[in-house]
Amino acid sequence: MSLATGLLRRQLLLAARRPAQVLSPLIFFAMVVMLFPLGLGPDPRQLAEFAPGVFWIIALLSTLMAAEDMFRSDYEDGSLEQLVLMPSPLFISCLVYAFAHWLLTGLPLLLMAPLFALMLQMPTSALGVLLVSLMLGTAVLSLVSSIGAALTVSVRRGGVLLSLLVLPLYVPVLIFGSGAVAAAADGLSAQAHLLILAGMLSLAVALAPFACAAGVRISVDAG
Amino acid sequence: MSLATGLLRRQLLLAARRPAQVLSPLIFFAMVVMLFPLGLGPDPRQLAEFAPGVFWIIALLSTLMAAEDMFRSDYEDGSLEQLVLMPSPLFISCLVYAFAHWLLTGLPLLLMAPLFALMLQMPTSALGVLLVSLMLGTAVLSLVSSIGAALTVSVRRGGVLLSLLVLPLYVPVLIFGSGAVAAAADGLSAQAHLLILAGMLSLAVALAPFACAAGVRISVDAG
Amino acid sequence: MWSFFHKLGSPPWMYRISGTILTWLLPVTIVLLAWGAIWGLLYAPEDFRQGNSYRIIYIHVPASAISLAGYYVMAIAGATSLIWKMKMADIAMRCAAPIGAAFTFLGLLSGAIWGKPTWGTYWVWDARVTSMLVLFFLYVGVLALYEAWDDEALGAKAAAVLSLVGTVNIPIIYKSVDWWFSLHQPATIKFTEAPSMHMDMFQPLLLMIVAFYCLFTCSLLLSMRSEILRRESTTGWVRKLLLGEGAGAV
Amino acid sequence: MQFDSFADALEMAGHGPYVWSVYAVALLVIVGLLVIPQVRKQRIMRDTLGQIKRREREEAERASGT
Amino acid sequence: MAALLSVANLNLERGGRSLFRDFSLSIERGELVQLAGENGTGKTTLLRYLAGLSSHSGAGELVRSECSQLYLGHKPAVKTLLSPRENLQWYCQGFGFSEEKIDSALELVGLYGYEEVASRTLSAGQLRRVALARVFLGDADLYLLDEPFTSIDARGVALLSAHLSERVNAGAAVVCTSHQPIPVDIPLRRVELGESV
Amino acid sequence: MAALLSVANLNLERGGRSLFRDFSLSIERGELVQLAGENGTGKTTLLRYLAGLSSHSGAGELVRSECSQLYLGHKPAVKTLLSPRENLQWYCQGFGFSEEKIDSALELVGLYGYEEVASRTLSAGQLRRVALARVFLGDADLYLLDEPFTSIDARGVALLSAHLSERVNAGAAVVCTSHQPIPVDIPLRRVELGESV
Ligand code: HEM
Ligand SMILES: Nc1ncnc2c1ncn2[C@@H]1O[C@H](COP(=O)(O)OP(=O)(O)OP(=O)(O)O)[C@@H](O)[C@H]1O
Ligand SMILES: Nc1ncnc2c1ncn2[C@@H]1O[C@H](COP(=O)(O)OP(=O)(O)OP(=O)(O)O)[C@@H](O)[C@H]1O
Ligand SMILES: [Mg+2]
Ligand SMILES: [Mg+2]
Repeated sequence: MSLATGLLRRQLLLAARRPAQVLSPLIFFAMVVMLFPLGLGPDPRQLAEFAPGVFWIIALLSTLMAAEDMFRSDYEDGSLEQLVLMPSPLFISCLVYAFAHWLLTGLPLLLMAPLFALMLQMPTSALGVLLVSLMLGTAVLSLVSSIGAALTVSVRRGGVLLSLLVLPLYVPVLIFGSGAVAAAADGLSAQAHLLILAGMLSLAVALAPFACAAGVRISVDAG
Repeated sequence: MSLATGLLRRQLLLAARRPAQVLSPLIFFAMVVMLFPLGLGPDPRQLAEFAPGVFWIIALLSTLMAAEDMFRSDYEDGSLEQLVLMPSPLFISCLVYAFAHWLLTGLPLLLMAPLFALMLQMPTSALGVLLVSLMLGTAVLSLVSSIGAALTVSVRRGGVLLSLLVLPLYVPVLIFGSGAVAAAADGLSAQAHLLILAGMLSLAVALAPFACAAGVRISVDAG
Repeated sequence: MWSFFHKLGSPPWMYRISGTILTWLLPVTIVLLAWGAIWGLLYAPEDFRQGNSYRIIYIHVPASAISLAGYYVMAIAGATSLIWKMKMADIAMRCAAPIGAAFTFLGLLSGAIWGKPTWGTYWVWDARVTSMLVLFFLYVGVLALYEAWDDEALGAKAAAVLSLVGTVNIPIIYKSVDWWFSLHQPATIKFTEAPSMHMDMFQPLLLMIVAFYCLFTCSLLLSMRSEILRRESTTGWVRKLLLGEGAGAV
Repeated sequence: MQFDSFADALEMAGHGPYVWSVYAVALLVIVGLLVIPQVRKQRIMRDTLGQIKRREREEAERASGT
Repeated sequence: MAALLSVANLNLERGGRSLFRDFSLSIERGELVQLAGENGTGKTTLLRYLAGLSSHSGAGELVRSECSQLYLGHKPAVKTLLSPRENLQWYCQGFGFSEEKIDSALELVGLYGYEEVASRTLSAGQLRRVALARVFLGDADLYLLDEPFTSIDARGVALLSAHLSERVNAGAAVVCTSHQPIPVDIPLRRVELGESV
Repeated sequence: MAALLSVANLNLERGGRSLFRDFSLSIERGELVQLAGENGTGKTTLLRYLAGLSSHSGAGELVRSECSQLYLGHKPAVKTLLSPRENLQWYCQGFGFSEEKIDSALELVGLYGYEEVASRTLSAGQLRRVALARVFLGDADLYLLDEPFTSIDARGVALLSAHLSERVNAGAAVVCTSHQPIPVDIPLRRVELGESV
């Protein structure tokens, strides 16, 4: 337990010391949201129709942007070796890495979401569903990314490779996430979508840390 | 001159160290394109309307993703120090860095654009304008991002701030770029947009290398 | 049972037995392929709605069918090599990946070309098309990961982990894509006309499916044999094999 | 036979280019799947044999040298 | 007394080159072992194998008795964005050491006054010293150190050597690679690598 | 003969700490200067200042006569994705050296057989050797070397020292930081830093 809190604290400290890295996915998100009405023309109805999908696509991509750095500096400076040697199980550490990643990408997105929803003329009635779906979905994305990041960390210039590995795995989240928001915007019930997202999250929490830990071990083995 | 070609060769070698890495960006773009129908729904009419935006979102994404790495590994392993010490002017090297960045992000997108336009059901009449605007626009993006990359490569407080100042420079490119394609898709003339993009490019070629060189010097100075 | 497993894991046994299998499977495959192709191209009757373009089915459906099966072959081999550290499974996985990717590519390309005369466009974001595209990306991911590592053994482990993750995800991806499509599409394009297929059209299709399965097996065994030789190049049995048979063959 | 002539079979009432291009690509893929492994195997066998012979020659030289 | 760590019939290879063939080594309590050999003979590879970090590259019989181990590699495992104290705090949390000794350890390695600066502003030797401070945080039974004296000045070398010989006298074992002589006055077992291959 | 490089009244500070006050140094042709001092006394900072890499941290009068300079820092400036040969090729192109000597330089530093492997698969010492191979690529008048012996085995240290003393005898100047003694039999000028502060 003390390892988990210690690790979390360390990850957040590191992020606080390198704000540019944390901000750049958010800036990407903000820029696209801003540009979006410009590109499509200001017709509010159309905007609102596209909004859920676009919102989710950008969320996906900005999560992806931050995923590459999850283990990289730790691999390069040798911290990952020490992590592997620590007495507590590696999969718990992996879970913490994913959680920290979520706190730094998913959570800020969640916080900015109401503002962006407003800019995209999304009906306010859908806001609740948007937030819940974002919370569940981005958590799945962080967990899935942690696997890809662990497998590619020892490969120099792993960024694009990582995208190749995890983007296909993002697809279900995208479908149900944007589906939920679209349903809510149309005044339908989004409960089924959210339940499915919650199911995916439990599956990811149960399995991803183990795959991630295996990946970390293989990467450390590569020296 | 030999320095410039040597540097270009080195940058491309680094990127192409493995054959898969040359193809990866292409596949990556295809994956991102796939996200749009999945998020927005498969209706061809809708997709066609959104297509110009898709290209520019990908351009921005790939520029941002690759920009961070432009100087980082060279800074970390000390190559940047040697670059500064080399006899030829630093701004030329900076221009080469930006050009290599463009070859690895803008050009692949340009190559894949016709295929994606087909997949997104864009009217073929807009293809010419799409290609020209992408070429001009991604070149500007690469040049502008080289400034930000040079400033942020050594972690210093000021760097973050300065790179945030650079980011808004992306916005006009995206506006005029997607504006040009949208106009062409609607059957209007896109000449004005393209001329403005060309103007931005000449400005960027003339100024960005100097700003970038100054940034590199500051970063190297920081040790 | 155990001894069979043991044998499966032994390179020389595998090399020998696969050689024996290939001596008859390879000719059978080629004959089946030629027979099926000629039958489908020239003798099967014309479809009353799609005309001759439907003849693409004899490539398209077998290739598409194999692509998914190939992924599972690869993933099961990967799991076996991860868990039981069986050399042969490792080799099987390494060899199955590019073959599966090739079939997937063929399925995609033939479908796209078929789309032009039937749908009037090369590409439609239909559920099956999209899942197939995702599958192709999954294959590419595994191949790229393999290729990215300096150390082969580690690359194989990493790729095995990835293919296992993919296996858990494929059903979820397929289901969600299905659901996505049925939600959005008021069925403007339907291309699954299989049930009403005429028997004369169906028989060559069946033949081609069998032929493609044989083709997959042949190609897998062939690449496994060369991979076995490469990895065992310093062992005694390879030396004996090469010095015995090598004089004539090389 | 569904077609009266060779030209007819090529033409396939307008669908020929599509059908034949698919079969051509399929042929390429099939040939690739069967031939590439064989070529690789030949190369590996040649390289390995070379290695073995070289090693044995070196060993023989060492043995005769000492 | 049984060996703390022993390896027998080890075959190690990297990048297709065989580094060791049928290598055996057994390390007892109270031993200070220096792994010596030219650049590229496989000292690091062996040490990582002994630490349990890289299993794939070798095949051998590794037997390790129940003991606490401290491994320091070529890479310092120091986060340059964090201060020396923050680095050691995380290390203590991860390995379950008490955090009380951090300040005294930092002072011992000569980083008094630098506890709170970002490690990236430290000099090369000071950064290595942060890594070495771990040795003073808590006692281990088995030390696996890969070129611990890199970038360290003469006084630092003496300090570390003294501490290591003290630990050896107290019954721990130290395996250490180094291209420099190790200035200790206890018996030193030198294992020369790369000769037999 | 005028000094190759001279600095007078130098005030250097890093991170708010003053490292040198009114420091002066003048380096003539045919001199081998060892900068010595404990970790963190400012050797690297001084060397980088002399090399012209960091001007902001110091204020002083730096006079450099027209001469070719070779600087090797703590960081190896070797791309781990490229092979040793590719690394040196780019170095030659950048500094305008001929590429002919690359193979002999690599052989000299003991990397024969490793010219084409990716540098990330080299051992720590081998990687440093790629960096050191630059010294053998072409002759410079002024060598500024920051701990060139890091991770290098005894044979490598001897090789490099011999080359440096040869260059010094031929009229070049060498400024070198090192915590180890430099094994040369020519006169060595030791500049002790960190005493006066
Ligand atoms: C790029 C485009 C296409 C892709 C990726 C694709 C993919 C697939 C897949 C995955 C299957 C399932 C095979 C199996 O497991 O049995 C399939 C079957 C089939 N496809 Fe396509 N297809 C494409 C285009 C087309 C087109 C244009 C047509 C004709 C109009 C078509 C006709 C069929 C038929 C008739 C079947 C068999 C039906 C069945 O088994 O239910 N496909 N395709
Ligand atoms: N980027 C920086 N920002 C702030 N302070 C720095 C920076 N780099 C070095 N310093 C400080 O300057 C001092 C001198 O550092 P320098 O690297 O020159 O030491 P050094 O003599 O080379 O030591 P070593 O023997 O460890 O290499 C150190 O106390 C260090 O804390
Ligand atoms: N990741 C790797 N992939 C392939 N080969 C490697 C890898 N790491 C090291 N090697 C090779 O293994 C050999 C031994 O490397 P190792 O790092 O163990 O040497 P070392 O004895 O520690 O050398 P040094 O004194 O330079 O630190 C070297 O020849 C090197 O080329
Ligand atoms: Mg080593
Ligand atoms: Mg220094």
